[in-house]
Amino acid sequence: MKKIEAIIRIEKFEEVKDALNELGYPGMTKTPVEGHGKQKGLKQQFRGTTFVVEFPPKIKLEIVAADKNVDEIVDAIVTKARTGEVGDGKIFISPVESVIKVRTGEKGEEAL
Amino acid sequence: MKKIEAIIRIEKFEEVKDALNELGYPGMTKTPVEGHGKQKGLKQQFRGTTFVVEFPPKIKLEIVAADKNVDEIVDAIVTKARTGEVGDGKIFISPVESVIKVRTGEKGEEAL
Amino acid sequence: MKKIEAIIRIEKFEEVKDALNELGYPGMTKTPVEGHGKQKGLKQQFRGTTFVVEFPPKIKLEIVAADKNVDEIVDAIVTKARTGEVGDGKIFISPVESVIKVRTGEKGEEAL
Amino acid sequence: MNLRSKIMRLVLRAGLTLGLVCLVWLAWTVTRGIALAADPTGLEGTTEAAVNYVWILVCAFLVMFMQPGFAMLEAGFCRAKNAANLMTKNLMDFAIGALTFFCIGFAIMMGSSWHGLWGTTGWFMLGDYYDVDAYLLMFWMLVFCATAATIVSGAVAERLKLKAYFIYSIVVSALIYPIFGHWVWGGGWLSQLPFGLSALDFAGSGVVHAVGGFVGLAGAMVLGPRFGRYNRNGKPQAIPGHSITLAALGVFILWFGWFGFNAGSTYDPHHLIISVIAVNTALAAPAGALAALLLARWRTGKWDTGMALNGVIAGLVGITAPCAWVEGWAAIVIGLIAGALMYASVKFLESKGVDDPVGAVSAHGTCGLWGLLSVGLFADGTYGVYSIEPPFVIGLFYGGGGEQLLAQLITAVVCFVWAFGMGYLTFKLMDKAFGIRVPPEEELQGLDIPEHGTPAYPDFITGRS
Amino acid sequence: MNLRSKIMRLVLRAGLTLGLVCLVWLAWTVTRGIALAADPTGLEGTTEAAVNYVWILVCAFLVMFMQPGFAMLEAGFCRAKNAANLMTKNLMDFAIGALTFFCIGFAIMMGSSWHGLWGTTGWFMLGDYYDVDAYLLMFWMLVFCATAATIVSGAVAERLKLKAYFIYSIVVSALIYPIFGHWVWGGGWLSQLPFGLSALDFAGSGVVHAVGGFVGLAGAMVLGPRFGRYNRNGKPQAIPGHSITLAALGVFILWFGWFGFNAGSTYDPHHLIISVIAVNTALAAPAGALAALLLARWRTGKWDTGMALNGVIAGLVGITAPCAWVEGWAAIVIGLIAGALMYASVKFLESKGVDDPVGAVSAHGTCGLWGLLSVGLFADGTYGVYSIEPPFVIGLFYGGGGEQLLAQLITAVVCFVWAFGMGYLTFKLMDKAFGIRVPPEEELQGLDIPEHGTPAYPDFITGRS
Amino acid sequence: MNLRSKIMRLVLRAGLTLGLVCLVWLAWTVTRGIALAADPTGLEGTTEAAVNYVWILVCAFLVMFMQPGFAMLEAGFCRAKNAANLMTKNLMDFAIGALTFFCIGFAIMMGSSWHGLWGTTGWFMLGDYYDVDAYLLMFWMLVFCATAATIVSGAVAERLKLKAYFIYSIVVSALIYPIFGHWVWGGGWLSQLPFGLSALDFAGSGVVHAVGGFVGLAGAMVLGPRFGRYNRNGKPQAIPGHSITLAALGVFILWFGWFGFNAGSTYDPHHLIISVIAVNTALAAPAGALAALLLARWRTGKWDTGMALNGVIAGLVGITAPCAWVEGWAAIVIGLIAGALMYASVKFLESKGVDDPVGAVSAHGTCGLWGLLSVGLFADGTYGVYSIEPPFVIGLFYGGGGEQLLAQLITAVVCFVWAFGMGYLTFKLMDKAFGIRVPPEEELQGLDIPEHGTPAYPDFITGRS
Ligand SMILES: Nc1ncnc2c1ncn2[C@@H]1O[C@H](COP(=O)(O)OP(=O)(O)O)[C@@H](O)[C@H]1O
Ligand SMILES: Nc1ncnc2c1ncn2[C@@H]1O[C@H](COP(=O)(O)OP(=O)(O)O)[C@@H](O)[C@H]1O
Ligand SMILES: Nc1ncnc2c1ncn2[C@@H]1O[C@H](COP(=O)(O)OP(=O)(O)O)[C@@H](O)[C@H]1O
Repeated sequence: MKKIEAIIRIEKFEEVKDALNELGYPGMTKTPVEGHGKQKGLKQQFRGTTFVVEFPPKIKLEIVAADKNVDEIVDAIVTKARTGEVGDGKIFISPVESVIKVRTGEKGEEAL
Repeated sequence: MKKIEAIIRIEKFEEVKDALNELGYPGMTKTPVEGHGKQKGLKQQFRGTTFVVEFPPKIKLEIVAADKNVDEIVDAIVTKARTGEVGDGKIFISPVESVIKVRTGEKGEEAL
Repeated sequence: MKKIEAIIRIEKFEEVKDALNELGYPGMTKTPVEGHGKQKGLKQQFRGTTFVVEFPPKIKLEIVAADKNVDEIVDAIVTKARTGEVGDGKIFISPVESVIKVRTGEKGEEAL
Repeated sequence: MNLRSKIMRLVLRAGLTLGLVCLVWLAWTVTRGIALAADPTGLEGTTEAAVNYVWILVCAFLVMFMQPGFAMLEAGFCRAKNAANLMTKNLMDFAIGALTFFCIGFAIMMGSSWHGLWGTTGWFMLGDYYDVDAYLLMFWMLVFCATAATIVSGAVAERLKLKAYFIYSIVVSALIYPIFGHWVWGGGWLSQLPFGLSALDFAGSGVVHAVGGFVGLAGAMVLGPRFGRYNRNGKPQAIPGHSITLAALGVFILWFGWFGFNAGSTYDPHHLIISVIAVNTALAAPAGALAALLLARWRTGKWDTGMALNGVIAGLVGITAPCAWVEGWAAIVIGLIAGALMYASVKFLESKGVDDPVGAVSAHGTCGLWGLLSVGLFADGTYGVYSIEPPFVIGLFYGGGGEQLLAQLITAVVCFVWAFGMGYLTFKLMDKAFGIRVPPEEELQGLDIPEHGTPAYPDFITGRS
Repeated sequence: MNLRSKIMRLVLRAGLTLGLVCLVWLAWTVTRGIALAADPTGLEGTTEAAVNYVWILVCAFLVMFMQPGFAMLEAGFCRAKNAANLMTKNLMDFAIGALTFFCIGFAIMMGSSWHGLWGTTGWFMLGDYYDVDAYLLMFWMLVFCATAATIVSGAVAERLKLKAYFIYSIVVSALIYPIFGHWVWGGGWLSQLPFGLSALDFAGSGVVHAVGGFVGLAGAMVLGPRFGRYNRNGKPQAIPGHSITLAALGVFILWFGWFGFNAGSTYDPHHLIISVIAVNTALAAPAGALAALLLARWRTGKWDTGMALNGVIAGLVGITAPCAWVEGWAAIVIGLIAGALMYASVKFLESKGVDDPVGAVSAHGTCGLWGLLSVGLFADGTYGVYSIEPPFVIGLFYGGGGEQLLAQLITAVVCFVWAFGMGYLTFKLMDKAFGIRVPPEEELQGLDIPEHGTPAYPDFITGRS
Repeated sequence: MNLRSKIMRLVLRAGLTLGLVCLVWLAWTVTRGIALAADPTGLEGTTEAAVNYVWILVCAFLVMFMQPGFAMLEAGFCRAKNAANLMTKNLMDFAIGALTFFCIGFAIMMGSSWHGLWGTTGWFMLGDYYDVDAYLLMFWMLVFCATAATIVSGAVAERLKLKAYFIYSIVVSALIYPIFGHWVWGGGWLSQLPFGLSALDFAGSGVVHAVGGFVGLAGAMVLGPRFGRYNRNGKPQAIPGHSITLAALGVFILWFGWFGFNAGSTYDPHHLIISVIAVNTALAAPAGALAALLLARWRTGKWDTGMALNGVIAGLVGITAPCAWVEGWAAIVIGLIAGALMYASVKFLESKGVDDPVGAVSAHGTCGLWGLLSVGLFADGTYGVYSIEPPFVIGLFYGGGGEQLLAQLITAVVCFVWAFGMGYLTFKLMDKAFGIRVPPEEELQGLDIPEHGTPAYPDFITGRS
């Protein structure tokens, strides 16, 4: 199993979610985060003076999926989350050794 | 070392925490998240009309522990976090290659 | 590639960030978390009575970096985040198998 | 594009120049020795007059204080990502409205009537209008105008362009409200209806609230529902507001201000009936809240806080027109019915695809009409038309026959047609001209950052996208 | 279970039918030609009367505005997960209380006395009670009643079932408050005590605040402490409130309203002592805040904002009974002592296992009794019993001897016994009947979602479980 | 360290002992039979007097209610991590200020003048000062003093030690405000200037607002900018406030209170010009908001909500001095200019490295001086010096020549020098003595937890470090 960790734009979340829904996915965890990569900050203003939001808010999605489903999930996210501007985000894939379903105590892929 | 990532019900956090306290654990990080797996949303209402919270709030616990302690920690969480209803959550276990304790600079298991 | 997950004091974030900026880093994601390790809670008070914040707020930084850069990043964080008191935090390093840049679809290290 | 912006700039410059010329002329005209005036200092300040002034001013201050009531209620019932936008709208509608009403609106509303249609004197309150009595009346009408204006911001919340809202603010304060106000309160044609004692609206269920509510309805209809308000199958989905505490605070502030709104409308504290009015105001609101709360509980199984809050407003709007003419028990009945009507109206509008984020149309519009009608039903024959002398106002239930009810019905119909019609025209014209709805991305992101450059709560992690 | 719910349904139907019958009868009775009334329009509106009305009404509006003060203070001092519940309680206690008091409570409190125990005339304010003076008095007493009622919501916050709170609201507005009010202000037996000038409570330290406070104590005791308020070893743990800014706003609003509460209680602005009352109100609150802040600083080493806020309330409650009878310096002393007493009382209750989430019992109950007593100590002999004519009220320190103090002591004891006893009875009976505490899971999750269906702050990520 | 703390403890004990002795003496002196007094109960309560009292008291309540206005505005414009600290400061400056002013400040401000420099009678309001008229005047001046005091908290927010703020509160209420107030309103030397009708400041643009604003400037300068306010290159960086809704609420509350502030300043409702004052207050604020909003839009391309809110305050401060002497159109012009001046002043101070987190110096200081000057320009010759009898106040534009303007100019200069000078002295001396700025770690962490032991919003996840 793999964990797919996608950091995307807040505005793109609805679209990504809908695409994943159509695809079907085992489950998803969503965390509000702040970050930046190439995108070096957002300008906002307050009482007439600007300030830089160095870490613009993003949404982090975590999906743990069976190895065989990883590619289609990643594709769906990439397609929907892209605007072509800096700040579109990244997807990280890392190994998961084991999954346990709390409700049933099941382990492994069927626990997803 | 392993990272145990448990996503549980907010209401179950106190119980889980107490159980882990009795067990003894190296440390814990807690993040408010939102998510769903089989549980497909919660109904709430506002001014007489319902709406669906597609991603009900959960708590994510992260515990990095020595390999030998993983099982008992997982067991404790599963026992305490279970209600038997959908939405009980998942536990993911993944490899951690190295740990550094900032205060002392120690590395490896003794840094936990 | 590795994911560097550093849990640090809120007050130390600015310094750590500046140090990393000088070093240059591919990108960073920041999450407000709560946790404790050796540090067993903070005393606060309300209307004349104390209470214990068992999970004091911390900041979690996640940086996915090429293997060769991991050490210097970790060093920079450790140096800047340290106060020598309990609660300084931990750094966890774990494997990342693949990275995808949403904007371009690039994969692997050049996607960072 | 380029041409259009050039024209815009030209218009802007012309406007500015004209404005400056006007200002210079104004300054020139008014500054010859001392000010032209009737009685700007009130040389005749008897104690009787002083009491009147104290009462009317304090009540007017209370009405003015309804502004933050609306601001908090609307903000609380909308999402955090639009809170700064709502604050700006609720501030600037008063700002623009007050200036407009002072310069133009008052003359149209209360100036000497031209065939019962609109007033024609008192521009800028110059000359003889620089007088303590005239200023007092202007102030009173100004705060009422601002109330009518600000109601709309709730119905069009979270998707209307700021520019459109500014223009709307001018139109409502210069035309829509003053003209209808003239008809009912300024000696216009509705106040000369040959039925009963003609159109009666003691404190403005119709003139203020229904006008605001139905202009709001027009705005909400032209705009269409917010993204996500109806799901794929067209089923309505609530979009919860971001702060029940702010909303509740807003409702309490409104209620507080409403005592000034209603009791001040005798425009004379020597009419001791102000105590009855205060009691009626204190009873209709609870009745409205109770009706709404119980209805919601019956239909949804939950004690719906938002509905109870809306119910307070419903009860208050309902009692506004009849407050001086009915007994306490009638105030309770009127409030109960208002609360139920509001609930039904919210559900009806929702089912018709009209998205009114805060329930303004139902609470102010629907219940405003109900308030007008209730005068014709419950008026108990103990008080006259802002007068303690006969003829007294009597409704159907107290043996007054249906005449007054007829007058009220006509007023209600006219009120709806005028407010909705003018509102629709205003918003539709603007929509044709430049599009009044913000672009979809902006709506999704919230209006605060794109329009105002700043989030309302930068220190907090907000989870809703 | 099934039987019980059948009975419930039967009772409900019977109640509804009865209510409708009553309503029809009411409508029938009151609607014959014009309304039966003494003087509903105040034909005699002299300027003297007008000033009185203006003053009393404005002050009553201010008192009514204390409702959001309580709502914000209590919400701010409790957790975000119960904020919608608190808003509902603070709204509906006024709603239910106002309707109850208008229909029943006023008759019991101010109707013709039956042996000094309770009043018996004025139900529904019908007939001769449809009179501007009667309505004015009713309004004044109504807002005071609502204040007493709403105090309790703080003490029972975060764990009381809504149903129980609704029933409590009826009981307090129909019986507990009106009867004690009758004893002191309605010509009842306490106002005929043969010591000094008998029981004196100028603006209601006892009648309003101590009554509310000790009913709250009873509620808190029947309920028991919130989950987590005491740790495994029984050591008290603070549960911090979710918004210090809302709490502070609430306190300031309360203070603002309190000027109406105290100064309006002359019930006549021709008693120019209203200026002294205002000053005393402005001085006791700071003194209370200062005492509480410094005590907390001394004991905890921190400048405890919450305690300072409670101190303001303590000072205000303390000065409420004596405000018209003491000098400024005495107001400061009374406020300082009130602040200290509140602090001590909070600590005492906490040590006894009583969980009062917002400090209502200490601020309103304890300091309410202190306010009663302070009249017997500091009254300076310059003002009478709501009268500028002798006999004047003199306390111990101004050479008046201990008689007045004795009368005050008796009043304080009776007040405590009545309020606590009746409160205990009410909550205990309800607890036996259906259990007044929400189930543990609901308490843990917060009452907002299970009871009201909606979180108070859906846009924000809340971290506390 | 050890020695210093020993001395501290000694001083503390000495102080406490002295205080107790004083208290005993006070109690002894004042409690001989009934109170020493001129007329504490107002035996002469004519209806004329009653109206005056009602008006002045209600207006004073409104002014007092400006306190939560400032509290909410400042909290909203600062970060969440300092919100509890701001609440404490805004509460305790009133608390400390009210006690100080009652005991000492009033005597200095309004007591019999010593060579036009300060007053010398009325300490503790004892003896002949225990009089309804004296208490009324004291109350009026007290709420104004509290306003001046609380303005400063905004300018020094997020970095001043609490102890320093407490000491400052005493100094401003005992000396800085009362002495300048004496000069202008208490019969002091500025009120005897031989130009025009001498120094004129109707409701306190200078006496209250400019004094508060420039003491604030001194505080901000001594403190230096907050960490992060200027980046490495010295470029100013905004630090956004944590709640635009609270800030807007604060502004609306302030505006509401301001009606009492301005219209109450006739100190007599028989001067019916109170209606004109109310209108001017209702017009200058919108004009200020509009000017600021449009300027910000022009310079930044955004509809800057914060600037519009500051613009309201600017307009209100600007109209405060001239409000009784100008027509409505002039109020608009004065407001527009005030809004623009505020904007320019904010930018100027920012460019000079002065960090005023909420814009208090610009809104209250700069616009306060503008208000003073505007009297000399726009006064229209229809009203006298708190009198409806001649001589009337006439400014330059109405043919009154430059004399009044000269008097105003002198007043403005003196006001600036006095307030800034005394403020600088106060803060600098304290800084030398114990350092008035919190340590850097505390500033980074926010003052709430280290000083008060509690975060303002413990239930919410706050993201900003
Ligand atoms: N190396 C990284 N490690 C952790 N998070 C990253 C990394 N690079 C990017 N991110 C996250 O992805 C988000 C989007 O990255 P960004 O560089 O702004 O997009 P892009 O590279 O497409 O322009 C950032 O806000 C940050 O949270
Ligand atoms: N495949 C997954 N990847 C990431 N998070 C998941 C996944 N499955 C479940 N979760 C997380 O676990 C939580 C509980 O899962 P859920 O399916 O509702 O419980 P259950 O499967 O026991 O009914 C979800 O809210 C979500 O945050
Ligand atoms: N084993 C662990 N697993 C997950 N998070 C941990 C672990 N140990 C520590 N942490 C995180 O690191 C933070 C700092 O750890 P702490 O033990 O307080 O510091 P130190 O060990 O330097 O005294 C904690 O708040 C917690 O969030």
